Amino acid sequence: MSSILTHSPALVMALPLLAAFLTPVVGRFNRKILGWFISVILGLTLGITILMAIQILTNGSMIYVFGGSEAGLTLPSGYTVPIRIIFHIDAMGIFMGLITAVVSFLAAIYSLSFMQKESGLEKYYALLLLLATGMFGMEFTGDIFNFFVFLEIASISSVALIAFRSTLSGEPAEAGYKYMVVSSISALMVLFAVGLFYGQYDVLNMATIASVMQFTQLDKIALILLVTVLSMKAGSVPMHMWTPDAYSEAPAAITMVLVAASQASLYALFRVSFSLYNISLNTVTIGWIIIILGVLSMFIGVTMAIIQKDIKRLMAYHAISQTGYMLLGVGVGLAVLANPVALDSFGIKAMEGSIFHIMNHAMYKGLLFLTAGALFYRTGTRDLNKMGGLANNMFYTTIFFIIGAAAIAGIPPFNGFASKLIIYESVYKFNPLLSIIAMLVSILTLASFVKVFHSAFLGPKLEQYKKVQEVPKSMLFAMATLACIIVLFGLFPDVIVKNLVHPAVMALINQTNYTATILGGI
Amino acid sequence: MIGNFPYIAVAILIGLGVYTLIFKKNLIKIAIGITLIESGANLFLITLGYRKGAVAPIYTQAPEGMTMVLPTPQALTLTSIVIGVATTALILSIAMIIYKKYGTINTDEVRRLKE
Amino acid sequence: MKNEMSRIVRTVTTLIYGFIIVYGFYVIAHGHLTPGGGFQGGAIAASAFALLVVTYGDQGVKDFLKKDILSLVESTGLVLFIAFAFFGLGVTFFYNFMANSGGLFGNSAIIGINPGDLNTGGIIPIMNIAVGLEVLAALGVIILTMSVGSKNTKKKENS
Amino acid sequence: MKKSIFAIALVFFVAFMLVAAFGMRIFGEPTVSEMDDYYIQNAQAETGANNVVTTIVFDYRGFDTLGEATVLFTAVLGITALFREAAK
Repeated sequence: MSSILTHSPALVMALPLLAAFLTPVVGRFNRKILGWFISVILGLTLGITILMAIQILTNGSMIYVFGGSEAGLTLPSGYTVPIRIIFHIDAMGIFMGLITAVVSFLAAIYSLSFMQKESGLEKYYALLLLLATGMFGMEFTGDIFNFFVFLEIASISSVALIAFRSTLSGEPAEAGYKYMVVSSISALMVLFAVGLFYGQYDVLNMATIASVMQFTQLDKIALILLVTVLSMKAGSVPMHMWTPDAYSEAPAAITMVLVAASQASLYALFRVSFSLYNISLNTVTIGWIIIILGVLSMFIGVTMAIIQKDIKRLMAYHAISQTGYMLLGVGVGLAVLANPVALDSFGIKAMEGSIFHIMNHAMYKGLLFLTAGALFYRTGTRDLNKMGGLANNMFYTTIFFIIGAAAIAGIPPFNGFASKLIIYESVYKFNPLLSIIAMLVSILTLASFVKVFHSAFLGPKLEQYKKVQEVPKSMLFAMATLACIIVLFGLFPDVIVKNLVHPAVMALINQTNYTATILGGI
Repeated sequence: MIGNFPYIAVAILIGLGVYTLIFKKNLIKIAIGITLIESGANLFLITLGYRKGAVAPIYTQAPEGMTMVLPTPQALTLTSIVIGVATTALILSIAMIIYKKYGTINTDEVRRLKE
Repeated sequence: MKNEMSRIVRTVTTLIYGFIIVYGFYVIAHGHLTPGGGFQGGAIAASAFALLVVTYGDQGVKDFLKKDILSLVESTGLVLFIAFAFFGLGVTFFYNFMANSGGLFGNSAIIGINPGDLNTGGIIPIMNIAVGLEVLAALGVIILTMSVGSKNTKKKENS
Repeated sequence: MKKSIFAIALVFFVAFMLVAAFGMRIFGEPTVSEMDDYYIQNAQAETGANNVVTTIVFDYRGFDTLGEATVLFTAVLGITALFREAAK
């Protein structure tokens, strides 16, 4: 048991990779068990991730040296610089890892019946596994070049999955093209930043760079490059054009995983600004830049969403506006990082709210996209004007939609409310105007989802949807688990915040602890 | 000034790549722009690893008494070149699919997803 | 429009494509001694496939380069690569357990400049071969798929 | 209008790159090279291979190469998925 735990970072990465390599071979023999084989593998990965989470939350962050003579030996004898690739998983990394594991497992279950009629299934499942591996790699790695490689794996597999349905019509190919251009530029700029760090400090490990950095002119350029490029990948406003196309053209289960993938780049943005640079740079300006990005994302996301008529594009714009909440919370935390008094009074609270919001957003946005997929699965259309009166014959999907819509709008018993409340309180202390804007956006979100609920579910039973019946069990199971998680987090938010979110925030804030685990306190 | 000529070449290459990316309308030209940026980034990585008057870091029949070049950038550039191949192959095949479905690869006509 | 090349090109290709593949495998096999390795050698061998596809068109090459065999070779290369990474799991993932261990590829090299002994390098030569196979087959599949794909896009144009 | 915004952004970006170019150390004189000296001195002893770059690619940073072979595998999957014939 303990040997599985020490090697768990490698297993979490290697298991889905091995399965992905075997999928084309397994798929050729018999297609039926393929879906189940993938779901079992992702279930195992989820299990290992939960094991790691318990281990990390009990006794500190976990290190794994790839190819080293011993899992924990980071520095070769007599050298102050690590020479191998080191996985450095702290509370924040495993927090994101849990989201990725849950979301990819449920996507595999959901696609068991959702993708039944599609051809080329083994390619779809292999790409889903590779997307999950890419996201795990981005969240767990402690090495910036390794982060670039896994960012590239996640981008290419999500492009291939977005363009998966391009055999039928041209739009998925165009959405895939747009996303490919965006992720190529961002990956190459990350590579340029890696070159800047390597050129000056001849080291690739993030903790070592953080301890050795002298904030020269080049480091500021690398910071600006990384912040712009990673917020572009996370879908914040000035560069959000790819999000609506990518989210609406991808199959529903993949859109859910894509939401978690853009949150992985958001995590990378936090990792760069907190663990790599921390108090050294004037955090006020960077904090305010992220706050402005957040407020813009919130506002433009929701105003664009109200005028949409395609259900998935509407939800995609809401995803942008919800990313704005996360940016707002962490921006406030970053802005006050320098003065400890403000940090303790509301800075940590704001960051807790926004990081908790990342988990909640992944859950209820995933549920909403799955319900949209269920509607598409039965009615074959995503256009709200054509839908109507589906509540009578798709009972469970309606219930799940109500839970998801209530959670996104921040209605009390659900998890959206819990994290938004923390953000409102703490941001109000920092600057009342920001939290008023946040509340206004939340009301607009509620308004647009009431419109969706009315046009898709209520109203008379339309004749062409007479024979529509409920979606198959595997899709219902995926949606039901998400709904339970949402309700569970909504009822006991403080349990989750105390022993899952708070350690994550602490892991982000104190950089000395981050560097000490690798360099042994040098 | 002479010391950082290679980096100026990198800046020009990346600038050209970004220029083609922003101003060109043809999908294939945008793919070429991305390859330009990619070669600029690779050139930047490789030029970081040079040591004046040093030899390739291979011990088989190496010349006597010579210092060796930094090996890590070569490993990093090898990885990023293969990634470049993969991204370019994928972008070009998506452009082919778009041409197959829309009959044109000019971004103005392809813009179906307007709103 | 017969898209095959002229007679000169075809005879030259039939002569040299074997040597290109052999040279590619030489670069793969000697990856840990001479400059090169899995990726470079695989790319050289895949250039022989590209040469064949260009001269004979993807229909003419159909019997020699079958796509499902190539994807099988690709999967075996990758599984071989990750299997040897798993074998090191006794110590850590990707641990070079065969280096300086006397067995296959186990001799320890003479430190400093030496003529190069093929039987050194632990798991590095095996991984070189695995990655060489993978890159060879992957680029082969890409060349074949894109050449087939680009052909019927022309039909769409005049329909 | 859009063209001029892009033009300004491009000029700003190239200026950005040139500042980075002039700020970087002189070509050919690496200021710090501790990690690479470790590779040059110890690669032969630890792995037995002569080509130091291949030892880095496959042994010291082997996980990068696994990730990168996966990138190629993903690209092949993506392309074959794009060009597959539609479901019957």
